[in-house]
Amino acid sequence: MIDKRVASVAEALVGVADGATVLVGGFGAVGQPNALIEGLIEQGATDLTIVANNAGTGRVGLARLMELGRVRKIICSFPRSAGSVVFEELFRAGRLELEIVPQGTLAERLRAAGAGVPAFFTPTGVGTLLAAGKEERTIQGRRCILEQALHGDVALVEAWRADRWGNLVYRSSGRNFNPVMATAATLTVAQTQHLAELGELDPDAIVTPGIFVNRVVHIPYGDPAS
Amino acid sequence: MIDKRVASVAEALVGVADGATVLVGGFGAVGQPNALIEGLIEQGATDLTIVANNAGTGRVGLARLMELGRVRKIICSFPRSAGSVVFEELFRAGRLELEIVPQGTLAERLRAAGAGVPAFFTPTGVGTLLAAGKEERTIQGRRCILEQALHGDVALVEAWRADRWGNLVYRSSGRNFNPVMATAATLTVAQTQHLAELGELDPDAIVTPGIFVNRVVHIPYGDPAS
Amino acid sequence: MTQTPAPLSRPQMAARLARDIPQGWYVNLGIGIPTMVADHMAPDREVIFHSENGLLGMGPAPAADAIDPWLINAGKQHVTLLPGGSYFHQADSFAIIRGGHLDLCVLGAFEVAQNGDVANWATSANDSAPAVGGAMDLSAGARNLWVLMEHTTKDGQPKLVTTCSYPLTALGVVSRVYTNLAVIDVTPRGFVLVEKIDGLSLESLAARTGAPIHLPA
Amino acid sequence: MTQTPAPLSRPQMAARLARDIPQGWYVNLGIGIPTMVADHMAPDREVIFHSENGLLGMGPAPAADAIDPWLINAGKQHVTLLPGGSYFHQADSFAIIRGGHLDLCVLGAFEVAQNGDVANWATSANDSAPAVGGAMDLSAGARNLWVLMEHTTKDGQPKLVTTCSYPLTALGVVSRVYTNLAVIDVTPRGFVLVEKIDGLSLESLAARTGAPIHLPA
Repeated sequence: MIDKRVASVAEALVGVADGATVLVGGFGAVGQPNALIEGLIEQGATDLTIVANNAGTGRVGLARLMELGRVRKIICSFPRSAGSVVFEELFRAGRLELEIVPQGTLAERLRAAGAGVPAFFTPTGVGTLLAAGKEERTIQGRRCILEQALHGDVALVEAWRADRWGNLVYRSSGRNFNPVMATAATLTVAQTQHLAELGELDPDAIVTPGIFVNRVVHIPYGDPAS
Repeated sequence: MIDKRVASVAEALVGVADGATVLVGGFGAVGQPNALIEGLIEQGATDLTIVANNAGTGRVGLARLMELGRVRKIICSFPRSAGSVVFEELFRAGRLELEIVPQGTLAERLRAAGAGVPAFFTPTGVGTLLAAGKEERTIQGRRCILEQALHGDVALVEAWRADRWGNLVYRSSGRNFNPVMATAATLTVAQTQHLAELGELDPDAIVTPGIFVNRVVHIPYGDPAS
Repeated sequence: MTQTPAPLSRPQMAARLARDIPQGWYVNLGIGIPTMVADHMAPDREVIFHSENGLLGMGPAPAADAIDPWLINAGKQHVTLLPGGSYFHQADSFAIIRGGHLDLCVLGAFEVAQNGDVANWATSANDSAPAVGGAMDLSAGARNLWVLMEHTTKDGQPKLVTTCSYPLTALGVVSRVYTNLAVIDVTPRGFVLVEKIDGLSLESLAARTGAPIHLPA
Repeated sequence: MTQTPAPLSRPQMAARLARDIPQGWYVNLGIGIPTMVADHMAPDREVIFHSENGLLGMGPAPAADAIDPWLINAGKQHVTLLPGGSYFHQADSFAIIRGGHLDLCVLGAFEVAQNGDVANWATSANDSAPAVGGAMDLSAGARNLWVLMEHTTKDGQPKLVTTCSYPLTALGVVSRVYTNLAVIDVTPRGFVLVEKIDGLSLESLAARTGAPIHLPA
């Protein structure tokens, strides 16, 4: 029997290696796989590249992971936001590499990794600092730059409901980067608020088919922080 | 008030011009916008380029449109199938251009058109007859060819339920090319089996947000042919 | 000596822009003043708001006792979803933006140049960690890009300029600028005045603008 | 004179291949004999079938009185969906294929070459309207590509060859071939015999094969 459910966060994160690229879902506090991020702090892997929309806030979660010196590089669209104190400190001290990617290009590069598109052209970013070093070509009269697929070794996502095949659904704006990242990593781990029996999720409404998910851990933590 | 519902197929097809590229949803008989195809036969536009998975069967629908000499070119993945008699006749007689595209490349080219990706690399088709004339490049050690976005002037799709904003859901394997094509055309017309009140469709389960849809016409034709 | 007429307040600026959005448009509002535009739409005009984090049909802020903690917008504020609204993931959300499906994006900006270039994401080329978010995608992807901003900086420097001095967000994309002093089209001729606030002279406006302002042909 | 042992029937070929599919694999079965593989899976081994037209968790054919006319597979046959199955659109379906998420694709073929090239979509370069469907995507995208086919053509020509003579579907992708006579790995050394039907001599197999068959090292 296929059963992707695991009993603990520790089990869910077995095998995450030093030097891994880790995709972290969530937008703001909504849909963030908090328990898995805490678990990653415990688990010990270091020299990580983190791909996320933000670079952490406060001194918990991603910020804590960074503060512990476990993050070599962050790839994100919006590093500096209210409360991104740890990022600011480390970045100013030259202890953190940063790759800024327009949010849509970030989403599309992740989607490309999941969909077997190694590279694609886009008009986003043409003529800006973020186009530096990128191949440019005019297609159908429009200037474009070439962007590369962005793979993860690991993706950490949060779902609203999940079943033993790893099918996932999300809750309203908790969807955000989660389904895209789930497709883009070698090992995709989902924490879910609720478990469902196989067949309980409407096949017309499943957002992430289980093929993209390797492990599911049940974390009924309740509502995201405001 | 936004209301994309129109009263008739004729009204739904107003403005389809000679020379248009028309994307036609459906896979086999399921999810095929039959009433809109019949309407296109009535409507009169000619010199059309048809993008569909198949090249029509029997002497009705797409096959009829072709038999009437209204189709200049067909872009598809599977032209020759059981019953594709009209296609065979016209193609042998040199009266129909054909562009064969691997099914996944076809879906991805349509998706690219909808998503603002003018061109992308893919390993599919490398070293085959279908790579002829295409730019090739090795990316991450893998040979790839460059494929172009495929836009439609018009997309004809079939939905299971639709509301006045043009939100669409589909029924099981009736989904197929429909949501992808809906994103890829200047004018997207949906025939729907059922109308829903605004708010009746679950926002977590809407497959095609109304932004992609211009007109909705209610055609409760029942089950697809077996 | 003539008195300087009162410039529009931020809500007035948002209301002025809102008047120009036609029924049925799909609109993304940037963080800051642009967010206020939603509050000033005429109730009989149906306009559908999009948010980058995967919402279409975004409604107003909820009452304090009706907050859904799972429902935020791109500015991380709690919002609501109207009947007919839908959720989708980040790649699909940006497919809407980048695929040219939005009728309009309204952004704030540091500078707009007379050729339509816009700078709104980095305060200097030496800012090594600016937050770009979806600004470049929205600027490149929306069918119409309108900028809503103060006419000048706090210390009186023009924000409508000949050439942007800040790092660019996108090239040649702004079609219209709404400020607290005027509405200005960006055309192949450069800036063209659409309207200015009552009592403000053209000379006074020109003095606050870093590039020529033409009158409509 | 030795008798030629009976080659496997098509159901036997499908059953033989089915035995080698591990529990938990995600599998796409091509049109023709490969489709039969699903009918021969051990009931205690959960394997999840994918169909190009947007299904994961495809189940067996329905009883004649339980057909859902909205539910077909890529071969346009009526099928069922197992509990846990899901529907998605064609681009998402091919993202699964092209993104390397399928553990296995089983295809029929005209020819397989000893370097793993496969030809299965066009009967000649002069066939100007061949139907490619998803064959090229599946061949390029699946983690493992197994071919299930008769060992020779109807008139006895070998289908395992040195170099394909038919137009190629994909280059160097086949890892294993199941025929009515043998199971053969495709390795850097070329074809390597895994097993042959009882009573068939290696010489006899070699005579029906268009390229050398090596024994396992």
